[in-house]
Amino acid sequence: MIFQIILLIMLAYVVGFIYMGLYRNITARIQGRYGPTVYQTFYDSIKLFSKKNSVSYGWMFYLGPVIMATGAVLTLILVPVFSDSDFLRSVTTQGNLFLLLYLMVLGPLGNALAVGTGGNPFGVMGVVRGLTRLIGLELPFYIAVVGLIIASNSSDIVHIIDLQKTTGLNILVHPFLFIAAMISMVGFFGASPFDIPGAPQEVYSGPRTEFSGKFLALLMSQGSIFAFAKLVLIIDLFLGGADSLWMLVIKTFAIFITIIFIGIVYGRYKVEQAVDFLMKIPTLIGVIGLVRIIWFG
Amino acid sequence: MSLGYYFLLPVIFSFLTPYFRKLGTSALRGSSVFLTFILFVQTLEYTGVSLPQISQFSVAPPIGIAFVLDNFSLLFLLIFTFSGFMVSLYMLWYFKANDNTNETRFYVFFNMLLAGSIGMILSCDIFNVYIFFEITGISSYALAAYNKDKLGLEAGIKYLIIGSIASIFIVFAIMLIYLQIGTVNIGLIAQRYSEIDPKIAVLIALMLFIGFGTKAELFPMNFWAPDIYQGSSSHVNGLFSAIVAKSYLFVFFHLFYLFGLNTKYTLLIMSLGAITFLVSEFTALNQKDIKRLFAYSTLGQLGILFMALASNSSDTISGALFHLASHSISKLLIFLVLGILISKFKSTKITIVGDFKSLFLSIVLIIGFLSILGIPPFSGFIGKILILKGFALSHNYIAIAFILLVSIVEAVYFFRLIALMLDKKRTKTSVPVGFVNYIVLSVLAILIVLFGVYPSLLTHYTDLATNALLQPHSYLQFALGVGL
Amino acid sequence: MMESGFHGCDLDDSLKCKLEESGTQNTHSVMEKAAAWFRSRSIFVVAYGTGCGAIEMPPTFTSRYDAERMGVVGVATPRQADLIILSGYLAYKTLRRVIRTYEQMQKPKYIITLGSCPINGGMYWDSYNTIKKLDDYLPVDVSVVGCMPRPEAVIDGFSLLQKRIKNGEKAGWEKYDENLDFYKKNQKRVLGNHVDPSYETDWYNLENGSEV
Amino acid sequence: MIELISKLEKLSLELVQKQDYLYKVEVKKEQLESLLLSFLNEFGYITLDSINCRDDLEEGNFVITYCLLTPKRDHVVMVQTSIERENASLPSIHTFWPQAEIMEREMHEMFGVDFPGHPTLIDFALEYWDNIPPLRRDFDTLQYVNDMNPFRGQRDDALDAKVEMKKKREAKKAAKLKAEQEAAAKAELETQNNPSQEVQNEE
Amino acid sequence: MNSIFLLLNLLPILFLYQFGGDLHVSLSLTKEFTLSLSQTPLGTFFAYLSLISFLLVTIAQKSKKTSFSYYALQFLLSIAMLAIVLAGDFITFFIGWEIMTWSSYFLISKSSDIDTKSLQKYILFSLASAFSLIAGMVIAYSFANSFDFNVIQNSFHTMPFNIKVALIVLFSLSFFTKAGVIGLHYWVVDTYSKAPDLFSSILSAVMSKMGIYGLFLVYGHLVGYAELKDMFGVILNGTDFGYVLGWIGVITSIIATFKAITQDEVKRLLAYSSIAQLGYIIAVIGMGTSFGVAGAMYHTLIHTIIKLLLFINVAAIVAQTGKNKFSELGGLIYRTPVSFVMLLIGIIALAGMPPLGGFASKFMLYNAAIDSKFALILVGMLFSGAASFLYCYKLVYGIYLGHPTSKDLETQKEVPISYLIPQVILALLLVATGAFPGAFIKVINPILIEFSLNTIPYTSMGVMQSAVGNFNGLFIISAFVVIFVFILLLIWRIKSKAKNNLNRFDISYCGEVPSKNTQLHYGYGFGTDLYRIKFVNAILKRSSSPFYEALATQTKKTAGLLSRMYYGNIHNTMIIILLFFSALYFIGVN
Repeated sequence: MIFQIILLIMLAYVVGFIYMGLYRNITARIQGRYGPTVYQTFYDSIKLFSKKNSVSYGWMFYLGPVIMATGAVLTLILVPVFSDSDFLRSVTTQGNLFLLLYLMVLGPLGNALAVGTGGNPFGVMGVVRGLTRLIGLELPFYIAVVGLIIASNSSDIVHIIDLQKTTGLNILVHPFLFIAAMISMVGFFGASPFDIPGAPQEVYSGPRTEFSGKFLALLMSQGSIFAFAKLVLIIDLFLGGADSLWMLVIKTFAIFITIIFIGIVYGRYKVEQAVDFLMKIPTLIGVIGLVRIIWFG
Repeated sequence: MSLGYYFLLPVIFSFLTPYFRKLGTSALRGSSVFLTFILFVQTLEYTGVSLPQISQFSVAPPIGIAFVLDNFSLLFLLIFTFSGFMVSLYMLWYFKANDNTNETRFYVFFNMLLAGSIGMILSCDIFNVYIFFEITGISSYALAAYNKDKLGLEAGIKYLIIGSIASIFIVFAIMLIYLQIGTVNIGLIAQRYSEIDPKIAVLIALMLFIGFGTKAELFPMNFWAPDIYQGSSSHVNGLFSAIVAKSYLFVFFHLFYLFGLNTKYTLLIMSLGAITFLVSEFTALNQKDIKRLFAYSTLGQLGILFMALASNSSDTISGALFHLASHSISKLLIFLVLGILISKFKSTKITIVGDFKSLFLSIVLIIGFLSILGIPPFSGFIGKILILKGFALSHNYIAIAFILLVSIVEAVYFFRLIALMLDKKRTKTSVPVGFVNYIVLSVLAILIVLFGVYPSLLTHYTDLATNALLQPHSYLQFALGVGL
Repeated sequence: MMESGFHGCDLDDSLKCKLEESGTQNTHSVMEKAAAWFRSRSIFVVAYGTGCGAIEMPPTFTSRYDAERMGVVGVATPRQADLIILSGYLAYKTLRRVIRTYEQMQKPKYIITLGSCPINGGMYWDSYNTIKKLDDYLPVDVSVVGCMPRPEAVIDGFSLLQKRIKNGEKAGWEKYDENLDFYKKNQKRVLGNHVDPSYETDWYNLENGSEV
Repeated sequence: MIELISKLEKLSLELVQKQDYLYKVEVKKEQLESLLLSFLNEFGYITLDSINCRDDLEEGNFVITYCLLTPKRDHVVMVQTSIERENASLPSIHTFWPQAEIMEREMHEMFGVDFPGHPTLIDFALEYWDNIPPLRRDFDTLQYVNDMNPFRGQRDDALDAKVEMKKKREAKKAAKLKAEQEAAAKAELETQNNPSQEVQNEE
Repeated sequence: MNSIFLLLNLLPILFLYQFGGDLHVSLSLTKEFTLSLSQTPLGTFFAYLSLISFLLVTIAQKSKKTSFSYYALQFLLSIAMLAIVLAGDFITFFIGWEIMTWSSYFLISKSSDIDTKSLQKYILFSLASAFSLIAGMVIAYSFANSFDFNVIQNSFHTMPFNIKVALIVLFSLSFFTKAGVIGLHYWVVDTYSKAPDLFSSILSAVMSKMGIYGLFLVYGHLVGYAELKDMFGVILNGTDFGYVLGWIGVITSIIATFKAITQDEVKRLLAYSSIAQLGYIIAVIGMGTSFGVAGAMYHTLIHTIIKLLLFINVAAIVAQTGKNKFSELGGLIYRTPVSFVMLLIGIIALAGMPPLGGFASKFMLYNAAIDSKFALILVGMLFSGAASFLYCYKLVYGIYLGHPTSKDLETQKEVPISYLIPQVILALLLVATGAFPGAFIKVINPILIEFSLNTIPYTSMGVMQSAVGNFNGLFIISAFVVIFVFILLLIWRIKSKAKNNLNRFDISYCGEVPSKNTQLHYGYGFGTDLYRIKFVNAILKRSSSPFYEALATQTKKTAGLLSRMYYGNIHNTMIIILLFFSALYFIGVN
């Protein structure tokens, strides 16, 4: 099981970095640039790890990224990666959707602690913007998740995956919930138009302002692992999971490319605009889906 | 001891007061304490005796006086003699600590007041009731003004005028009754009241109502009351609140039930009581003068008592009597403490309760406040809950809602005073209490707590009193048996 | 077109500067070589727009010239940056901030200057408020000359820097560490007694005795 | 304008027209504040365009000029005053025109003029400047610059430009001469060697 | 003194432990009233909850100079609460309730920064609550002819429908006021923030729970969930009544959460947070399902622990620094590291983050909503939970992280040990409840039986069963710890190479050098973003205070108007008496 977990983390690490590289590459191509290579993020990561030194502001400054990474890894191992397989099944059955909803926020909160310890006011501004954005961001996602839990009468993800084999994929059965969840996902990936917390023109680089060298590398690594976990969660919930590695890559890539395409064409919302938007349109779509499930399901 | 001594002893002491004064101040004060102590102890003896009892003094028949003591009047007698005892003890300190030039005058009228009010509740002859009514009245006018200061004299005169008006109504009523029935014996009147021409009966009832209602401070005849309270000394206010007002209340409801007026006038008196309660509590909110404030508080509590006593149900009346006793004790306590404060600060602003520093006084004062507000474990709570329970049993939910809502208004100013007392930012002056006052105030406070945690002490008597009030046949028997 | 730094100082007799020749090999093990390669492939830039050269930055990094394809990408804070671009003349006031920013960067770190002003003062040679030789105060790795250099030249500067990183040549930050006295003395000369507290080293404060 | 002239005449001041849109009035330092206030309040010169300072080192004066405009923007009035260079001080007019605050701050930094009552006389463009204010004429900029920032020296392999230029010129000259000589020689040679050509051409 | 009262506080616990289980005592007060104690599983739970809280707070008081009267009143308060939770009839309940009211009033008045207005607010709302209760109980008496809970419970179904509704409304109003439901919360914030620092913990952790106990008593015991279902009908899988209560709770929780974020005073934030957390409990308490009751019970427990921990922590900091605003605190993390860790554990639980007990209770609450299919209520609860991260972060940042805002904070010492002991105990409790969420089910099941609801299946200590999935707390916490330690070891190399303990002014600040006078603490700026969000702004700019202030002004005006009648003119009084007489006479005769 330990071996499987390490394998999974490696897989998430590689796939996550390649996706992040693709993100930059595809963005460049859309902007009419040649763009960096797909491995550019990987290079960045190695370079940051090989930095001669990095600043720190005491023990909480270490623990923040560690909590963040712990949250990411815990999320990863609790999300079932392969359906119809015994891969880590004994671990994933311990998780449920409520747990995952909260584990997804554990990272930002751990990061916020480290940023606060760093003492940079710009960093804290970024954190506050991030947490404020989270208020709006979580709402459609919560609606989608609650809808699925009520529709399938279980908060167990494996059960939700299995159920999709008989009822059809949730993306078709509950399209409203899928749209709501996807709009939230754009924000969870830090893509435009919801990328205000780290806006470089306004608050340095937001929460990451004081992170340098190896800490930044750790943040990037956990970010890519976490991104993978989120993608897997979305395909588990709406696309019926993946039964092989290829299906996994194809499905996650499909979700990922959608997020890129949404993110690339939008400008940046201010934090209040973002929350305002998220509280209106995606929430309304989600509520329609939810009402459809409860009253007409 | 014959019941007559309840009247005679105070009168005698009252007349002897100047001579006691000549023997010395301690003899004067001691005589008063002795008198009230005797009366109180005597009353306590009556608690174990089967009632009603009667005693007659005939000068030359049919001229004479007859006293009847039943359970209803026993309760009041207990309250009056106890309050009188406490006040006379308190006066030991008061005249030592303050200007005692008017001491003799006070004791004369104090004894007279006791005589009058006790006579009023014991007498079974409506004309004698009127006489005692006048004795009480005159001694109260004098007590209001005994200090001879400007406010006091104004209060005395006002009281006198109002008192005369009330007397006129009562005299007319008695006259009409005598013309109609030809007797002044309460028992006979009660028996034959229904025979009176209904129009005249209404007139009589209304005249009695106005006369006693005015004195018992019922809205809208109570506009004079706050001025009197404001003008008088604080211990006199205590007497007014604990004895005088209650004695008029006694007569009011005694006649109310004896004459069978409860069938017609319940709603009227209940609503007037409610209005009294509402108006006085609201008015009290804005008061800056502490005596005036508690005058309104007294009016408000009398309002509740009117509401409950007129309600015609034994549960409510029993509760009301409990509340009445509890209110007498609490108000007496409050006014006595205020007397200490006023004599220290020479001011009657409400801020004086925030200026003193004395743990004992704070505690007893807060106990008094909480008791009047009806907060457990103090006696006021039992009274209030009994009244509410009585109303609930008769499904009178409007009254419950009314009492509770207005009680919140009441709480506003009471807790404003308590907050003032607890305010640490004010500069506090320590206040000498006096040894006697420690005893007096502790006894009062302990009684409040005792009745709160062990109410059956009192509910026993209130239940008996209620029975006596609502089933007055034994009283009537005795009253009719008066062979005058 | 390019000129490597560290030439001006050894002419000044009053200020001794023990600078080695550029081009010294500094990487030995395989790990270090690999790290150097990755470092050269990923350069985070904080672009300090000190003068007119700031206007050359946007085309360099955006679609037209696209420095990102070389792994050169802009970041906002000096903490994350490997390279600082100083694009034009430096007033004393600016120099103070630049030194501070440079010291906040994490090693290894590099400096590229644009235009002639950081080299010899350019058209501001006789200003009472502008420094003439930047390499007296900070170790410049690559100077891109021209007034102003076009983006092509800037990118050429990047590739030169990448080449030098890849070869493991001794970079400016190492020289800065070795000759801290020299640089600090120069900085103190123009900035007077009001050099910002340096949290990297207490060199200045030890000498001056002033409070941090 | 007529009102302005008459008013100024009352104060025994003269409004001189320098150009068709430019007027000048010279006042003493004591009158300055009241005059500026009346320009603002009575004549509607609501815009203070600039405050200029000229260093008359020879006369020992600073000449301060306030340029004022009306909302019409059709002419400029320059109110000029001169003050002692030593301990130069002027009343602050930031309460009349708020923009004067920053102008005065700059003048304080560059010329060392003091403005009593000014709220923010702190560093403006320079930091911690402890020398003579740099725009005073007795501040020797060149000397300061040379002291502070020595010129970049030559490279080891650097050549003297004059010599090189001379060499270059001479070489050029020589080359030119040589070319001419060669050309002449060639022409001579050609005429000698190919006389038949001419003949052929003629043909 | 402290140790005496510590022992005195131990006594009721020992008493309950020794004689508990089946305590039935009654004492006749008058012929109608009896004081009776009757122990139920529900009461026992709340009794232990409050008594242990008092014990812990008394430990914390060791290093704070406290007068005898304070201790005595606090002990009286604890006894009053014991009387409330063990009461077998309404008279005992009410006497306990009122003693609680006034003893807490005097305790609050012992604070140094209390003002008359806050005191008045507190006592008037408490009395309004009590009077609502008294109205309810006498109405119940008028039908049941007894104040005894069991008698009322048996005769409840015989009452007319409107009386039933009136009773439920009156009792709910009373207990809602104590719990601080939005609209009735006007007193809560001022009182909590201005009470003595350690007493605030009692107010928030224990006294508000008396409101919850009352609600349980009424809904579960007196009325009964089955009766509620019969009375109001069914919506989705829950009751109509539960649905209304659900929205009340959710709205309370959302509004209070946003209000909390914008507070500058530490205790005001905690007060609003308390309102919000009680909102969750109220949201599920009426659902009438096993999970609803279990969720409410669990959250009651967890919230008590958290709020005790946080308030004691804050009290210690306030006592140590003398400052109580976020804009005045900051940067204490390395000065008071133990306090920081305790607060961190507290806010992780408060935010409902997984490894600790906070998540277990949230999980139960959400399951209750799922069980009843109250999806929008669930979304509202989740939303409020997401917003609560902001104030949780503000709490830890404003006090411990960032920069110290004044010089004396830089030389601060760790708080006294007596403050830390209860905090450590409470933190361990939070960890334990997180690791063994199933253990509490054993406590809940007897209560569910008492309410005649289905019990929740119990498998093991570490697992919490629910309708839609299980939460294995033991697994999660051990996985968390393992991964955490693993990653920590991995980056240990980084730690050894990093420059440690940098000067706090060495931050990226656009090339500028911040100095001691630069405002680097972001305590002020928190929550200002929220004002620009339309929806949140609509919440934040509204307040219940204009209503209550207008009520006060109108009352004052009425009083002024009425007091004009008493202006002391004796002629008018005479005329009025005569006119009144004639009016009555004409009415009477005709």
